[in-house]
Amino acid sequence: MADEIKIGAYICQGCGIGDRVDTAQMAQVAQRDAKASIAREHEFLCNAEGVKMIQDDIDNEGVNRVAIVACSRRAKTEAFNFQNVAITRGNIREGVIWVRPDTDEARETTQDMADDYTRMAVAECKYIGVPDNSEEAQYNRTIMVVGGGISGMTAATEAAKAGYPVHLIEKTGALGGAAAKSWKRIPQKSPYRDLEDTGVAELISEIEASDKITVHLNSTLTKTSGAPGRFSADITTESGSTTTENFGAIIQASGYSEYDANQLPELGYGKSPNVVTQAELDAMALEANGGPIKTKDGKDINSVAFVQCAGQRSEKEGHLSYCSGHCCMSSVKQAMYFKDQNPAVDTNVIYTDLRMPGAGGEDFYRGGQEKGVTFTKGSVSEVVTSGSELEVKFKDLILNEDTSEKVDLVVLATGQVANSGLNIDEVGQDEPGEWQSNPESILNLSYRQGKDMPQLTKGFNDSHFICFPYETRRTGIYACGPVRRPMDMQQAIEDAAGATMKAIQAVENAGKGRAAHPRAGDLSYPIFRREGCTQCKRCTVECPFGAIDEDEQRFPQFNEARCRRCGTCMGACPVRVISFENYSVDSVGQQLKIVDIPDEFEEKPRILALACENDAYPALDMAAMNKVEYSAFVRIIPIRCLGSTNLIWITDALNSGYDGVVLMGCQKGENYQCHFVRGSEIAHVRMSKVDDTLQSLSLEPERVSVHEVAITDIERAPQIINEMAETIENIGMSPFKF
Amino acid sequence: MADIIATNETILVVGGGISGMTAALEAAEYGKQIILVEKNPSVGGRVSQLYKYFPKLCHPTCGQEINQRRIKANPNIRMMTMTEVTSVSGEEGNYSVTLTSQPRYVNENCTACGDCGDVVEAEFDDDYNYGLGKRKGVYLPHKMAYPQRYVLDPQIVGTPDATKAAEACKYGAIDLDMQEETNTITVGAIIWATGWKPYDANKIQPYGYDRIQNVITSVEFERLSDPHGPTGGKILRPSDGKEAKDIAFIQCAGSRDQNYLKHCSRICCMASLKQTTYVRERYGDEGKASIYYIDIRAIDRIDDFYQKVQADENVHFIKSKVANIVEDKASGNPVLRGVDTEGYNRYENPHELVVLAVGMEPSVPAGDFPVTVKVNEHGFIEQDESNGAIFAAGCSADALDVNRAVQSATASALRAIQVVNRVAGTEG
Amino acid sequence: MAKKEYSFYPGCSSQKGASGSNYQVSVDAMCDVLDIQLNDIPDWNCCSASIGYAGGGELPRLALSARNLALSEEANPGQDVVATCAACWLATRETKDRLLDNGGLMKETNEALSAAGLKVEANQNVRHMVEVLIEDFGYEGLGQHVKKPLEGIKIAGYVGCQTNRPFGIDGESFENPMYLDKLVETMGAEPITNYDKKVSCCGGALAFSEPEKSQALIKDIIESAYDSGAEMIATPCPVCQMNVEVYQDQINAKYKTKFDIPVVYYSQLMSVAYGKSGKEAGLDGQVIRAKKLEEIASK
Amino acid sequence: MSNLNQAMVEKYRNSFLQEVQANVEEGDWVKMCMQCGVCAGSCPMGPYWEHPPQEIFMMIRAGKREEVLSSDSMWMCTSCYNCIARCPRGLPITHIMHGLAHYADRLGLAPKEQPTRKFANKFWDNLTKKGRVNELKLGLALYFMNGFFEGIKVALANQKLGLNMLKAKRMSIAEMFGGHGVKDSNGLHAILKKAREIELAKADEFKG
Repeated sequence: MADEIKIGAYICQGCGIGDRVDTAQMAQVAQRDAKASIAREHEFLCNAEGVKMIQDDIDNEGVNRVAIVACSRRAKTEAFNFQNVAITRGNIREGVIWVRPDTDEARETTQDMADDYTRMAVAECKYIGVPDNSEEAQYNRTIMVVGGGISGMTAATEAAKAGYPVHLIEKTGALGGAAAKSWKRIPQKSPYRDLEDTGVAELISEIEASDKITVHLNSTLTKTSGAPGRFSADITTESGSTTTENFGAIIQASGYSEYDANQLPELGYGKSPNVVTQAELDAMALEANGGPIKTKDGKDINSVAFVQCAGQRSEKEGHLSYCSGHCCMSSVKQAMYFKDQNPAVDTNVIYTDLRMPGAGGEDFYRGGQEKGVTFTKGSVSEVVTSGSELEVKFKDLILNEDTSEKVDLVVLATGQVANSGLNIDEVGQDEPGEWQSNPESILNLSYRQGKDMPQLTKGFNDSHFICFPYETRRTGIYACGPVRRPMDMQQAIEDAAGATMKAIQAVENAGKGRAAHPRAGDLSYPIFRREGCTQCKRCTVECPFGAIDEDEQRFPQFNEARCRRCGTCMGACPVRVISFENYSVDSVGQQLKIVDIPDEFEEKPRILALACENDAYPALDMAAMNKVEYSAFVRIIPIRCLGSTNLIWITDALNSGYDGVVLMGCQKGENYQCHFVRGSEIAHVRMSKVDDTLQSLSLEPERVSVHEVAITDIERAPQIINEMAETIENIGMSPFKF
Repeated sequence: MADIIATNETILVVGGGISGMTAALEAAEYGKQIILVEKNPSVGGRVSQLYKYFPKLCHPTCGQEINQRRIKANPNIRMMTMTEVTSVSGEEGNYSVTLTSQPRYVNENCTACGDCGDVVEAEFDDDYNYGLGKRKGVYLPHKMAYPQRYVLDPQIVGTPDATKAAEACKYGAIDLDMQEETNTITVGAIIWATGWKPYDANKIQPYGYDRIQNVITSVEFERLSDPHGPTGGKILRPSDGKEAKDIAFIQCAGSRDQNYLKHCSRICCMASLKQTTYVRERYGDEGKASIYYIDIRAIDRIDDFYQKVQADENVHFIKSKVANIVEDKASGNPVLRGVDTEGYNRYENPHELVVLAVGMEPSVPAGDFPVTVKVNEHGFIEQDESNGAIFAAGCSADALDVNRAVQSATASALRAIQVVNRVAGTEG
Repeated sequence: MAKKEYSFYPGCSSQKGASGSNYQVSVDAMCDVLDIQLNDIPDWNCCSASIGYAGGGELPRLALSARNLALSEEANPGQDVVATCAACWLATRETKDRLLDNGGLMKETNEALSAAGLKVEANQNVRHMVEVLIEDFGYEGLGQHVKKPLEGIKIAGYVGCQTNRPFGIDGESFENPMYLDKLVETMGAEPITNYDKKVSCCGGALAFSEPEKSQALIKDIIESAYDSGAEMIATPCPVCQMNVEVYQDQINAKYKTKFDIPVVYYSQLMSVAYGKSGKEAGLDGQVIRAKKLEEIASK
Repeated sequence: MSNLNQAMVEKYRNSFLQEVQANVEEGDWVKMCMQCGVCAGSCPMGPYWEHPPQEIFMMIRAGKREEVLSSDSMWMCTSCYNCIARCPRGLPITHIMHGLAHYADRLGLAPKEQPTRKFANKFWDNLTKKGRVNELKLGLALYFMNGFFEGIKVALANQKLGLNMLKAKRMSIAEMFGGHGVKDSNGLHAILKKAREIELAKADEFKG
């Protein structure tokens, strides 16, 4: 902050504010109490004239901090958009007049509210600046793609097409992965009836022809460190030689492994060579190369049974509980291998739910039927392998009878198991200095929180968000293909393109020091006062994105380009040495401190509400739009994430005479809604310790309450505030008033 | 309207639903200039009309808030509502597109204070609630509507209501002289994300949607179940406003059927499974749901949601395409007739309410698409060389759930970027 | 309006002394008013309806209708083939469609026809009389000839199966076709629109072989007509007409009901409304007299 | 077992589906069924079907030849076309049912005493004799199809009906003697004979 702070406070009278509260008094409060250099009122602040008034002060009066005291920070953002000045918003419309009755008795408390929000807006202004991006920001356009299957190859070519150099790392001696081991693929174009070539050959030649793509075969990653824009990876070949390359972003397309069919003896696997998996049948088809597919011992095949969900969608020990998505389509594809070659071969697909979705799926199903593939809704109990003939025993669910059919070949539709490396919840990271590469790991990250991407469920590196499938807990590293979620080739190709989009985006943002979603574009980053640090490691442990490492002396290393600016580290820090240019312990702490606390005889309690800006705060806004009333004694401060709540705020509030504190964050736990994944969860844990504070102050525990609030809790959020007001009425005012 | 700056390095995104918003945001946050056009007064599309998402049962509003904030924070996006593409010409890297914008009759001065809405009397069917409720002649489409700016219904222009509204506005935000506007712009690539519409249930004659009051559609059911919907979240049946606690869900209502939509709409199975949880959420043990299906398509890892619902003894699964529905005149209950094909059991089941899981009909202008684009027989845009730099996103590409639509939108953003990077010669 | 000519396929039930003879009488009266000339297909044969399947295989059955088409093409070229009987219409139209979309069948059929020196092209439209009325005249046009509106008669339009499925009348739905109601209304009577057995099956030919089963169906059809306030049932199909009308005694005996509801043809309603006598309207052919119509006719 | 039946059994060994596709009217459609059951639910005679159409299709795929062909289910079809109108896959179910019934009858597997089977055959014989249906003879034949005494009973039961029809001039004793018919009955018979020949030949040459 070079030049001295000059705060302008601008109080709007529009939308009824002027009629409901004394804006002149607010202007006075802004200058007298909060020390704003300039305070102006305007009857319509967001129109061209009002905006010009502010811009003039910025241009001519040297105003460099602007406190807009008008409507919610979510409203009129286009109008109140001033460059190179710090802006805060005092919410008088949604925060005061829309939630308070327009009555004489209410007038005084309503004015109190407006005055306080004015003070708070100005106070916040004092403690925030315009962030400038970190010196740490680096720009490296090279993308590393891990895995040379259809997903990885697609990602590589797509990135190259966008103009980005690529290093493609493949564990085996050849590109192609599972796709290369297939004879044909499920059609991706209408009429979705006839099989298509896998497209692997084209992709490989495209890669070989590209001057942008460097392929590393027989190679794995033995160490990956750094951050978006400055990743560094050791690429080690089978022979043990290692090269180190630098990258801007990483795409993990490590694919899947076939479920181990040996766990399905009841289905005859291992007992007869003529019980095979889908993968094995594709290998046989490749071998037949368009000719009749023969059994492993060279006999003709006149009848085939496809057993769907083999070892899948089952809670049985050793089975996969999920559906692998592609298997129904794949079985129809494989049945066509036979039908296209010789229509006389009987091919029967035994399924419980036939899952062939979308436009292509139903057409392909019909196409299979037209070619004479038959379908039986049934559940297979056993495949009897006596002699050369196989007998599939199943319950025909339509004819409702136990029956069986004798076939020459049984194909088991077994599932996909994600190649996601180590489960970091089970395998912890090595201690600093003792770090070692782990052959089981895909990425071998040097990250403090573990060597691989966190897994969402069932081993898949998927995002938990419906709206944000590429949300990642390792900024700049994006999973795609069957390692992210079970899928077929067409989806994998689409998925790879999406992940590539995110990767090149990460590169560009890292270069400019900009945060990734959900605080996209935020230039702030954690600023850390090393001398004050006690090396308690809470920040490194609690960061939901594994952004923070530890250096040799065990001091935190923030890796700004990995940071999402949620402030969880700031909230975790007991000695408050972590802050952001535009968000800090002070920028919130000073707001709650400047609130006027009437002495207890005035019968005006004060409730501090810290509301998550992502869900709770919008919910309160919408409550206001619905004119839902709530207590005039509350003072609400929006925060980035409940995870950023530092205990000092609670302690300060209680010490300075607040009668109650309400915290509102997002849903935590397995089905979390927190946009910073674990912020809300961590805050809840943190707040469970607040009781000690309360006891030390000999205050009732009810004075502090923590809630999970959804953005749709339009009635509930105000209710929570009112409940705290009632609680205070019952237990009485805080003794800590001055 | 301020001039629209666009060059052949600009990307046009058609449709402001979750797919269009995502495509626009991903490309803008990468650094490209975007023009995002939406034909409705606010962005958000179909998802803004959903109560919850499957399988998480979280609220679409939540993601909408984030995406709206991303748009507010991003100077690269020029958003135009009430605007449609009326012509496209040119080729990859250089398209000329005509945009036609309908008058909103409310300008940027609007503060969404609501004074205008309070004074007008005329009310119209609320299309945000699929006509289940009413809205004023000047209105904010819904609480989360973005831009947060009122709309004046053209039907009241020239009526006293319009003048009343104009007088009520202290900020000169209501401008009754607004005219239709057309702008022709140049763009390098186009992302087509016009989404889908629910299949017209009137066409599914055996189910009597047009004759039996207590037969409704799955999209209507979302609004009924939403605490912020027309019934405050009470599941009230149209015939008598009674609470419906025994509800039937009919799958493939218009899908997988050559008489209607030939394709599988993918989302309906999961949507109905989700909706059974609404019934249980509201009525506890009194809530009963029956799902009539052909195949339950709870695909890949979300199959566990199906397993959860199956474990609920108040939810029944009947493997049957319902033959027809008749109304029990006395009770107003729809009576479902058909055969449970798992072992041949004939049924004639009365339910208090029937929800048709209606299929997904792409909103791609079939046949009369502005330029040559490969549209398949189902009306979806297929990826094809001949499409030039026109890329389908979300349900313009296939019947997709939200998660896959967003994925598809992200991919389409990349494809558009590849084109404009080539134009800009920045592909290195 | 100029005289309209059609190649007419009367069908077995319309013959003198056959179960639908009164239908034919009323059709003639109606056509006279509308200035329609029906040119019989010379030496037409039975279509084998839908029940002929057991004895006749696919091709023999197609050949029967094909013979009629061939004769029609010969004698009444360029004219639409019109049938009044639902079964005749359906069998003939189905034959035409199947011959046209299956070259093999067309070839084989002609091979069979050649045994009698005939050849079929299936190039004439095959239409039900109701289609002719609605499409070539329109409700308005039909209304213009009304002399004696059928005031105060509540009529349930029983469409039945084969005039409705699988082809039906253009623009109508399978589940709730409105054309009979509109016709009834056009003739000045009061249609029972919420009649929900409108398109239910009367058992068709199984009325003979499976009387109990069919009569159960017929009972529901009549009951629902009564329940919805009908005093008369109108139909476009001789099988429907016969089944619903003539078994009422037996149904009453079996189910202890008191059914006595006249079942007439749309053409009879029209003839009466057009001022024809009861005899001309074939009312004397009713097993259950349609008294209200007779009254109006005799005015 | 009839010779034809014998022949067919040998020809199609284990694939009843292929036998149906080759020999049954519209039989090629059977494989397109997706077991939704809308046909079963739409049939007015539904309750009387031992095996509804969709189940019959499944049985055909499952190779239940005897059960299907000797079933009286197909004979329940009233030709109302509800199933065809509603089938999502466009199967001509009515015709397939007719085709199966006809095929079963031809192979001599159809239940002998099935009333509709008898009536349908009588109907065919009646109409093919003269080219037009003789309702009176058909009616009487129908009454006596279950033997003389049974016939008298049925006839008496339907006496009133008969009289009603006579009164209404919708039944004519004249029909007993000659009655209606086509002039060129030779031609008609020739056509039918030829058609039948072609059909049998076609079934024969089909290689399963």
